[in-house]
Order: sequence, then structure tokens, then C-alpha cells
Amino acid sequence: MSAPTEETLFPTTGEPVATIARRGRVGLWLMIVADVAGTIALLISYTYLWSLNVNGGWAPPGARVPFTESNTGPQKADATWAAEWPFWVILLLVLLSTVAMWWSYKAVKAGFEAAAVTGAVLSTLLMVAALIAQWIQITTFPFGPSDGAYGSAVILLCASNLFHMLLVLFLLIGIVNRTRKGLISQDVNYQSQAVSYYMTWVVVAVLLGALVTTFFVESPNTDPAVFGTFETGAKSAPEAPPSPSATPSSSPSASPSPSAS
Amino acid sequence: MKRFLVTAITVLVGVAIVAGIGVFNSINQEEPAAIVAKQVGTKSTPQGDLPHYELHLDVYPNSSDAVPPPRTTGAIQANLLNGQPFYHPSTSIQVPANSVVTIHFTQYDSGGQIYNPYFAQVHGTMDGTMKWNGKEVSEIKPTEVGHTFTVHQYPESSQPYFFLSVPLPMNAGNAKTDKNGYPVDPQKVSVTFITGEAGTYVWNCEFPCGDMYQEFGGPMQTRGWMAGTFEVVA
Amino acid sequence: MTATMPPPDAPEAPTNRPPSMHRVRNWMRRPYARWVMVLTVVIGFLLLPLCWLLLAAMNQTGAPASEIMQDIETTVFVFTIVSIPITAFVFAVLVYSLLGWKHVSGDEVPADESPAIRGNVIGATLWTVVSSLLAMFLVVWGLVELAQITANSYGTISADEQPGGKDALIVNVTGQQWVWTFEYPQHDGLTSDVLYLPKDRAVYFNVTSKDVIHNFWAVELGVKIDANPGAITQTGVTPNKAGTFNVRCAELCGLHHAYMETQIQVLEKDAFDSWVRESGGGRTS
Amino acid sequence: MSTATTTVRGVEQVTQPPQHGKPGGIMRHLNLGTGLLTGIVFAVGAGWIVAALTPSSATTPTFAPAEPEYVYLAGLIGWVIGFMLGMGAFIGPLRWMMGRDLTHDDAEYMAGKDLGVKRYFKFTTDHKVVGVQYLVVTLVIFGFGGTLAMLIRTELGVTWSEVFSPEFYNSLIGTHGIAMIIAMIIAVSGPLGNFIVPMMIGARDMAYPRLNALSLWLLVAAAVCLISSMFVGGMQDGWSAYQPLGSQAPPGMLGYQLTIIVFAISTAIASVNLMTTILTMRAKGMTWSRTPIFVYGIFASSLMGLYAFPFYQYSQILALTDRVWGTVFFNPLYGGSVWLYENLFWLLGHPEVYVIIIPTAAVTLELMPVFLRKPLFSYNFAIAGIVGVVALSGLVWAHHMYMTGWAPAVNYPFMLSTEMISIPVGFLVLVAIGTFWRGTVWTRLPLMAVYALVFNKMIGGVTGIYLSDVPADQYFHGSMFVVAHFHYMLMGAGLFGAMGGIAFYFPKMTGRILDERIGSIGLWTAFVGFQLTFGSMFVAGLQGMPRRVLQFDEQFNISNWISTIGAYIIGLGMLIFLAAIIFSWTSGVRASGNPWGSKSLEWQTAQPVPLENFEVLPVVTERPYNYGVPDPYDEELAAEDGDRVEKVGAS
Repeated sequence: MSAPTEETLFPTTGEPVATIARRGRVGLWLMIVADVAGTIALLISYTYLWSLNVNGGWAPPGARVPFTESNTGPQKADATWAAEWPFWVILLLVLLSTVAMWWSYKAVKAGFEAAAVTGAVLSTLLMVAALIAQWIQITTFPFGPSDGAYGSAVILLCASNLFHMLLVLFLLIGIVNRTRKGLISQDVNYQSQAVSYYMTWVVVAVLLGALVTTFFVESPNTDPAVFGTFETGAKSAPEAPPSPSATPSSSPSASPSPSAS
Repeated sequence: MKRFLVTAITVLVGVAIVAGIGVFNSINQEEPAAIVAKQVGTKSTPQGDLPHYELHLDVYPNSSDAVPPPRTTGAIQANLLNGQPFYHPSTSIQVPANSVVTIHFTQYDSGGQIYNPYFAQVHGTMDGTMKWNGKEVSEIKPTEVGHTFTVHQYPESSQPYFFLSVPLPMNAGNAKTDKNGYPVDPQKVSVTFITGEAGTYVWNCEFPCGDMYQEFGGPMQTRGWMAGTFEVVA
Repeated sequence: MTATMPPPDAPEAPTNRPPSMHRVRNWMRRPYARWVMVLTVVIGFLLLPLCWLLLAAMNQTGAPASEIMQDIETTVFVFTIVSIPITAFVFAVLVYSLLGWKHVSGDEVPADESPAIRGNVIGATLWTVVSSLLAMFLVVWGLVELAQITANSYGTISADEQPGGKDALIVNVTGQQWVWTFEYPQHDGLTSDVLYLPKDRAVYFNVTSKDVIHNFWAVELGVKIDANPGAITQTGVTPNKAGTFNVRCAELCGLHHAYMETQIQVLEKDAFDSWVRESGGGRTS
Repeated sequence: MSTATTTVRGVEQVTQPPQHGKPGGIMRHLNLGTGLLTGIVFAVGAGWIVAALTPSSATTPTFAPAEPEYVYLAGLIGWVIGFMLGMGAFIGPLRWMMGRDLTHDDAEYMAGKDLGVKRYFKFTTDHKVVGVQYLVVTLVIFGFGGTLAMLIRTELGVTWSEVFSPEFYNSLIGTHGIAMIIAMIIAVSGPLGNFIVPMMIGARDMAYPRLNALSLWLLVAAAVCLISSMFVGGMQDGWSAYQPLGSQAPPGMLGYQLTIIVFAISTAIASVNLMTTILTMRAKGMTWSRTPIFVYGIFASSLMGLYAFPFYQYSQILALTDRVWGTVFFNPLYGGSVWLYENLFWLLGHPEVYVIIIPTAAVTLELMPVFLRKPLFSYNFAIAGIVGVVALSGLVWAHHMYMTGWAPAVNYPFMLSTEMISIPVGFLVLVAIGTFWRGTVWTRLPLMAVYALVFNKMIGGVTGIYLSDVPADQYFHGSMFVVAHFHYMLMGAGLFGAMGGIAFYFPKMTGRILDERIGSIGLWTAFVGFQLTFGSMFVAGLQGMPRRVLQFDEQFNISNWISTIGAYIIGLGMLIFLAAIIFSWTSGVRASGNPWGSKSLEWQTAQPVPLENFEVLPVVTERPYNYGVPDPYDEELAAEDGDRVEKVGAS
């Protein structure tokens, strides 16, 4: 297994492994592009709703300022913001797992295959830990998916983290197996490299999630009335002012509902 | 000339398939049989004496042994709409042109807050009022609406503009009910209006009584349940 | 054609002319070039009536009933005229290549006889410059018109901050499945299912929706804005023509979307006031 | 680890991983039949389990749907997973994870080596098989969408009453829309991109053969989801499925959402595969300046799909959770925003248009030199046009939202960017007419399609200028004018271009020539019907007819009648074209390896194309499109210049 790289050939196509590796890298980067776009879509959703605070419904009911209390729906009245530290704990776990994977890759590149196996196993374990932590976080949020846009956005961000971690876990198990079997060796190591790259992106994704959930909490739009008052469809709601007339931008002589006459 | 044979066959088969699907669905989507207003004499109006017609419409909160649900296309749709409110006996309504029409509603459903108080008022009737359990009212509390019967424009400029909206008050949640769960003394509403020239219109309920977002899904968006056609025939 | 052509035997003095111009002249002498130009002109004139036909179609039901609609129609007219030459040229090339240049049919591959033109600096540059200029013109025109329309329809500025906003009529438009209601907050919340507007008086619309997205389209007034749930969008117009016009919903909104229509009654001032009085707008509630 | 070695592609002594059992292993037993079987079993099973678990009274005032929706959703998910499982899509990853790599024999079996016709019904990795499968799937989806189109036009043509109920009509327009969009997205990139591109760049296969098969079969699974939605109430909210209206729609909505989610995955995979192939596997000597324009087109389209589709996918994922899980992203009652949906949606929605247009334009430019026997006119402008479109494609989405009141201020920049895009598109037109210029027209079907395409594209482009302009759009937005415009672009330019491209490559794909006569009849019938249908639809839009309505004022009757007649003519033409395909495929004239006398690489392969295309990988030594003879006029000019110089010297 100490033959120089250009002589090892890819079994199924007989091309030099270097060619296959290059192909793999290009494909990986493109895959990451797609994944980035998806993550950006989620972040856009979070920040956009955060900035709009439509109808005062961004914050969980428990954390709302009085003037938006009108929206009582199937929401938990005591739901409030999520704790921030779990996001960073999970980020740390993923980060460590990634570092371990990089170490394993460097090791296999340098020919220490036993160390590589250790690194991969370590990385797997850390990823499992991150997975469990993420699961616990999702299940123990003080709010449900319906408790304000914030709740929905945070839960979906965490769900996408969960998805990333599951994917990485699958890859890591493969890497462990293959390194053990010597399929990933000093000559043929582009797969560990690819997984390391991908995990690096996953770290970035988790980091972005942690950043927005930490720093974009209270909506900057404290006067959501500019987006119009809007009655809830809940039958139990008290008699609300008729919607269309109560815009601040139209004349203040907003009419009471005809039924009051 | 095999090629032309193949062409002919393909075209015929294709047309047959498309036409088959079209016809099948078209028949499948038939509106329920219309209920026609019956003449009960004449009535004197500002426009002079006009023939007077009547028809009866009931609103049920859900189907039961006594009241079968409206015919719905597809088992899944029927399953989804099961237990939803609907107008009975039909949602296709036919009234004569240039005459006085009285519709008697019997409302068995509960209710609550309506989005738009405008539809808690009576619009388009002869003197802007309706008869609710005997007394004349022109509007009811927006928080106590059960359903509305709102006829509105059909996009034909050739026919007269026609708008009729009747709020049907809700039954109290604790009202005494019979074995089918219907109130024993439901809300009785009757409205009288004058129809103009012939025309086709649609009507639907403006009170959120369906399911899903804003309770405007399900029956609210299904002909035969909470929406239908309103035809003024010459 | 031939009359405009200098006699071929008389060589024009080349010294005072740059070679490129020389080539252009030479090119202009080629029959197919002349034919394509002739075709372009012919097709262009054939297309010209479109400018008026489009407007005729738009004006069928009484438009333009406002300055905004007039701006829109001017824009359509100008854009049509501007895009006719380039369209005509492309069509001319298509036609001439079908009828004028050489044809081969049959199944065997024709011999390579076409000129191997891999590009033409003059032509390409000309095309680029012209199309860019056209695009520029369209952009500038569009921006100016948009600014004007925004000024006419008061954009998103609230009524009170508007010049003359005080004496403008405010209408709160509410879309809901599947009816429009129009409320006049300055008249004790008088509400109607038909949109009554005074002629020659600025109107602000505060548009919102109770449930799903609708689109408030006052067709002949050239007003269109989405009615969004949880938001109030604003627009405005000054009707300058009395009559009966249409409001249509231009955003699919469910079962009876097709039937979500109503009338606009643009009345003279006093007629409008009497309508307000009769329908209880004067009542103090 | 065993040290077995074999000879692979002429390379000797390639170490092989241990061979477990017969080549192909379990894949020998998996095919479309097992896929359908497992798919149905999983669907029914999942549905049954959910039905057992869900309380049937799940109806609440919010998004939470009733029990049948959960059952349907579970059934859909079960179908997709079961189908892919039964096709054997998960075997490869599993073997990779277990560390049991494919041997050369396994790979050859999966590529369909001596499997005969059976290979078209399996998880086959050979790019040519996948291309043909894509062609069939495309035709099927077109048939589905076309049928719905006929029903729509019937409803609109019968102006005196409702042929279908509004519920059904609303689901018709939505499903027709998305079916046709999907069909157009894959119409060129699928069949031709997979079949032709590897041969065109002188490669033996795609970069990731198994991903190639995966993308195809995911598409099949998605298509089934879409069609199934018609049977559960459909999606009554247009193909754009604006929320929150989509949250009121019947369960068919779930079918749509799952279709999009799966289809986006399939597209991403296919895009990555094509782009990697193009980037890394071009033959020796095929520099970027020697790469055929079609390759550029496919690359651009894949790139746009790659960055745009995830937005669409996530918009649908969020809508799905809104519907079944009670999140509130698009529910303004609790802080959601409808503008968020519109933005996410159109962030795909506009690039997607170019994902459709660019490959068809590229395949057009690819075939024009062959039939005009002259080089492509200013190849660089073609590339510049494609690059320009890609560069601007991501910056124009909000022109679909001019009238939403979302942010009136951004209408100015978006109008700018939108109208700028007419410049690169103009380049493509220039290249087209420049190639027509003085060309010897070989009147074959593919070239006829090009005439149709350029004509429609001009009309579509010009009407697009009105819509790109905010003031005019204030009248046209949401009117029939828009419908006519994008049909001119997507169908008039896209579909006719795709017909031309398929007619062009038909001999290479099937070994037979597409019947000239029937094909032309079909093409021109469809073309005439097309002008009638959408020309009069422009009129309806100008008169002020909103789109997606099933009843309308009498003033629109005439244009709608004409439109409907035209639509039936289109249907007739398309059926005739289909007949041409069926007839030619079964018993058409056998084609030589290179019936069009093309000088491009893909036509130099043997016929039928062997498993790995080339015995020896080719080497490219010259620019593409070396047709034609020196321009006689040039000699004249040169001569004249000669005289001129003398004269100057003399004077």
C-alpha cells in the first residue's frame, strides 16, 4: 500500500485515483453550494420574520409586550424565548467532532491508519453526542411550533441541524468502516478529505444558526401596528375593532363597528 | 402508409383519452339539483304588484341520520368534510326574475365572532331588514353570528348587479338539543327581496365555519356545503 | 433601388473615407442586404398598427379613467413603437433566409457551400450598441413613469403627510373570500359593497385582507395592489372620468376567485355627496 | 483484502475489491416491478399505521388538518422511500458504508451490460439508458399536463356555464402549471443532457453514474406524487401555491409539496452530476473555447438550478410544516408573513425560467450550424449571452412581486435588473440570426423548429418588456397577458426548441430518423394552434381579464373561444408529433451513425453507441462548427482593398 498515488487505479473505471479524487472534490463543492442555498433560505425566513414582527406575533406569547396580546390562538400563554447556551454547546460538539475528523484525515494521509481509525471513531462519538444534544434541545424548548414565528423559525433551524448531523453520522460510520478495512489508506484518502470538508461546512451552518438565534431575538420592529391590525379567527376572541379602518396612516376617525350603534 | 395509420391511431386514442377524462370529470362535478322557489301569491311593492315566491333553506352543523350530508366527489373529500356544517337541502338556488322572493332560513349551528362586521348587517333586502324569530332587525351582534348567506356578483356585465347578504344568528352553546344534537328551537330568519332581470350569481357563507387556516377551508370552499349558485331565471 | 446606386464602373475616391465605411457601403450594395432592409421596413409598417390596437383593446370598457391609466397606456404605446424595428429586423432575416438564401432539401447532407462567417465586428457592435441603447431607454422611461405614477398614487406615504392629503378621500378596502367591502372612515365608517368614488378628487386606498392574498384591481383606473393578510398596502388615484367601472380580484384566492368582482361608480361631486348622505354617511354613531 | 485484478478499459492489472456472489449482487433481482411493489406496500403500510395512530378528530381552527391528510402524507412518504428502496437506490450507499465497494463487473452489470431491453426498467447507470428513460418520463408528464390544459381551455371556451366545479378547475390550473414546469425543466437537460453531453465532451459516462440513475428515479417517484394529488382534491391554488391559500387547499396540496421537495433533490443531484462531468471530464484538447455551445447551456442551466431550487424546496418544506405541524411561517395571525413565501418562491421562480430557456436556446444554436452548413455566428457572443443571463438570473426575482406592495421602493432596482437582462438575451438572438445569415438552408425538421422558436421568442421577449416595466405591469400583472407571455417563452421558445433538439438527436438516441413528414405536420399544426391560442390570450389580457378565473365577462368571450380552438389544434399537433416519435422509434428509417453530417464529437461514435461510447478517448484539435467555405465577398473586399492601396499610392 505504499505505491505512489498516480499508480493506484480506481477499481471500477481503471482511472488514476487522483482523477477520481478531483472529480469527487468538485462534486462535493457543488453539493455544498446547494446545501448553502437551502440553509440561507432558512436564515432568510428567520431574519425576515424577525425584522417584520407581523402583527406582533414574532415573540412567543409569554414574552410579548402587552399591545400584541390580541393574538390568542392555540398558543401556550407562558411560552417564552429559548435558552441560548444549548446552541453553543451543540456547536462546540460539532466543532470537536470535525476537528477529530480532520485529524483522522491528516493521520491517514501520513500513513498512520490506526490513528486515523481512532480519530474517525472519536469524531463519530462526538457527532452522536451532538445529535443527542440537539434532540434534547428540540424536545425541551419552552415553546411549540405554533408559539409565534420565533418558535417556528428556531425549531426549523434546529431541525435542519439535526438533518445535517444525521447525514454526517452516516458518512462517518462509512469512514470508520472503510478506514478499518484499509479502503481508505495513504494512497486512497480523498473520501476522508471530502467528509472533513463537508463537516466543516456543517460547522459553519450550525454556527450561523447559533448566531441568529442568539443575537436576533427581540424583534427590532416594536410597532408592528404599521403592518395593520388583524383580527384573529378564533371564535373565542373578544370583539375586536373592525380591521380595515384601524390603520394608523389613515385618518384617526376610525369608525367603531356598526354593531355598536 | 403505415405511418399515417400510426398517426391516426395515436390521435384517435389521445383524443379519446382526453375527452374521456373531461366528460367523466364534468359529469362527476355536477351541481346538486336546484331548489326552485314556489309561488305563494302576489305582493305589492314600490314597483307595483309582483308575484311572491318562497323557499326554505336550513343550515345544519353536521350531518346525522336525520339529515344526510351533501353529495361530495371522492371518498377522501367526503371523509374530510364529515362533521362539517352545510346548507340543506341544496346549494343551487333558483328564483324567478322581477318578483318578490322570501327565503326562510332555519339555523341549527352555533357561531361566534365574524371577521367583518359588515356581514353582520342585512343588505339587499326590500327595506334593509330581516325577520329574526318574529322581530324586524337590520343587523345582529358581530360576535353572535352563526352563518351568513351572501349572494354576490357573477362577472357578467350584461346582468344587473345583485348583492344580498343575510346574517344568520348563532344558537347559544348551551341551547337544548334533540337526539341528533340539533337545537330544538333553532334560529328562524326570513328575508324578502326583489329580483331584477335574469342572471346567474354565486353565494357563499362569510362566517368562518370551515376548518384549516382562518376556518375558511373544507366546506367553505366546497360547492354543496357552504357555497353555491344563485340563479335568477326569467 | 438601382437609381440610388452609383454606376459600378465609376470607382469612388477612397482616400477620404475610412476602410470600415468603405466596407459598409460595399455591403450595402449586396442584393440580400438591400432585400433584408426592404423587408424590415415592410414588416415594420405591418406591425405598426399594433400600437393603436393594443390601446383599443385596453380602452374597451372606458379606460383611461385616470391619469395613472393614461401613463400606463402611453408606456405601452411607446414600448410597442420602440420594439417594432428590432422585431421587424429579426422577422425579416427569418423570412429572407426561408425565401431568399439557398435551399437544400432531401435526405443526403448538402455540400458545405455557406460562407464560413465566424463573426462580424461591425454587425455585432452595432447590435450590441443598439440593443443596449434601447434597454437603457426603456429603463429610463420606466423609472420616470414609475416615479410619476408613485407620485400620483401616493406610494406608501400616509394620507396625512400628502400635499392636499387632508381633503383627499380615504377608502379602506377589505378583501375577504370572496367579496370586497369599502369603508369610508371620514364618513362615520360608512361601508359599501360597491366602490363609490367622487370625480376629480384624490382617493387613498388602504388595502388589506382578512384571510388570504387578494389583489385589488380597479381595471379602468389602472390601480392594482395586493391585499395582504396582516398588512396594509396603500395606493391611490384621482378618477377623472365619471362612469361605471370594474373591480376585479387579480390573485387566485380560492373557490369563488372568479366571482370576486364588484363595480366602481365614479360620480360627480354632488352626486357622491348625496349618495353619502342617503346611505347614512352623515349619521353620527 | 483480495488481490484479484482485471483489465479495465484496456488498462491492465487493476486491483479489484473482493467479488461477493454474481456481479451486481442483489441488484440482479431489483427492477421497476419490485420498485412499484415495495412502493405500494410501503405507502399502504405507512398510511395504515398513521390511520391507526391519528385521532380522527384532529380538526382544529388552525392549520392542523384532519386525519385523511396525515394518512395521505404518510402514504406519499412511504411511496417515495419504498419505491427507491425497491429500485435499489440505497444499495450503493449501503455498500459504501459497509466498505464493500463495487467491482468492475458489478459496475458493468449496473451499467446494463448485455441486459438487453431489461436495462431500461432497472436502476441502470449508463448515461444513455438514463437519457432514454428521461425522454419517456418527459413525454409522460407532458401528456399529463397537456390533458389538463385541454380541460382548462374547455372550461374557458364554454363561456355560458361551468363545465367543471370551481374546486376542480382551481386544481386543474395548479397541477397543469407545475406539471408543465417540471416537464420543461427536464425536457432538454434530461434526455439530451444525459445522453448527449458525455459523448459531446468525449467522456465514457457521467461523473457519478449512480447519482444519474438516482436523479431519474426520484423524478419518477415525484411525478407519481403529483399525479396522485389530483385524486385527493388537487391543489386549488395555482402552481405558485401562494400561502396561506395553500393552507386551505385539500390534501392534494401535500402531494404538490412532496413532489417539489423530492423533485428539488433530484434536480440538485442531476445538476451536480452534469456540472462535474462538464468540469472534469472533457476530452483532451477540449478547451473552453473548443467546447460546444450546448455544453455551456447545460452547464448554465444546471448552475442556476443548483442555487435556486433549494429556495423553492425550503418554501415548500416550511409550508408543509405550517400545514401538518402547526408552524406559523406564512400564517399572519401568529407572526408569519405572506411576503416571505413570495420571496422564497420567486427566488426559485425566476431563475427557473432561465433553467428552462437556456438549454433549449443552446440546443438550438447547437443544431443550427449543422443544418445551415456554416459556423455558429460569433460563438463568443453566445457564451457572453449565457453568462450574462446566469449572472442576472439571481437578481430579478422580485419583478414577480411589483404589485404585492411588499416594498415599493425596491421596484426601481428590480425593474433595472430585469430590463438589463434583455441585453444578454439579445446576444442569443443575434447569434441565431447571424447564423441564419446567408446560410444554405437544409430544410429538415430540427431547423424548422428553430424558425418557430425564434419567432415565438421575439414575441415573448417583447411582451416581456411590458411586464418588466412597473407602470405597465400595474395593468398587466395577474392578467391573461402574463399567461400568454410566459407561454410564449416557456412553450413557444422552450417546447418548440425542445422538439427541435429531440428531432435532431433522435437518430443518435434511437438509431432511427424522426419521420420528416409526420413530424413537420405535427410541428406546424402545433405552431398555428399556438399562435391562435396565445395571441388571442394577449387580447383578453389587454381587455383586463384576470388569470385563473373560470367565469368572466362577455367582452372576453371571443378571444377565449379563439383561444380554445387554438388549444385543440395544439393538442392535435402534439399528438401528431407524438405519433411521429412512436412510429419512427418502432419502425422508422434506420439512421447511419452521423445522418446530419455533423462535425461534433457525439456524432462520431458508433451506431448504436457502445456501452462506454469510445474505445479510445478522442482528442480535440480544432474549434467546433468548422463548416462552410471562405466567404467569396471577402476575396472581393481584399481585392478592392488592394486597388485602394494602389490608388492611394498613385494619387
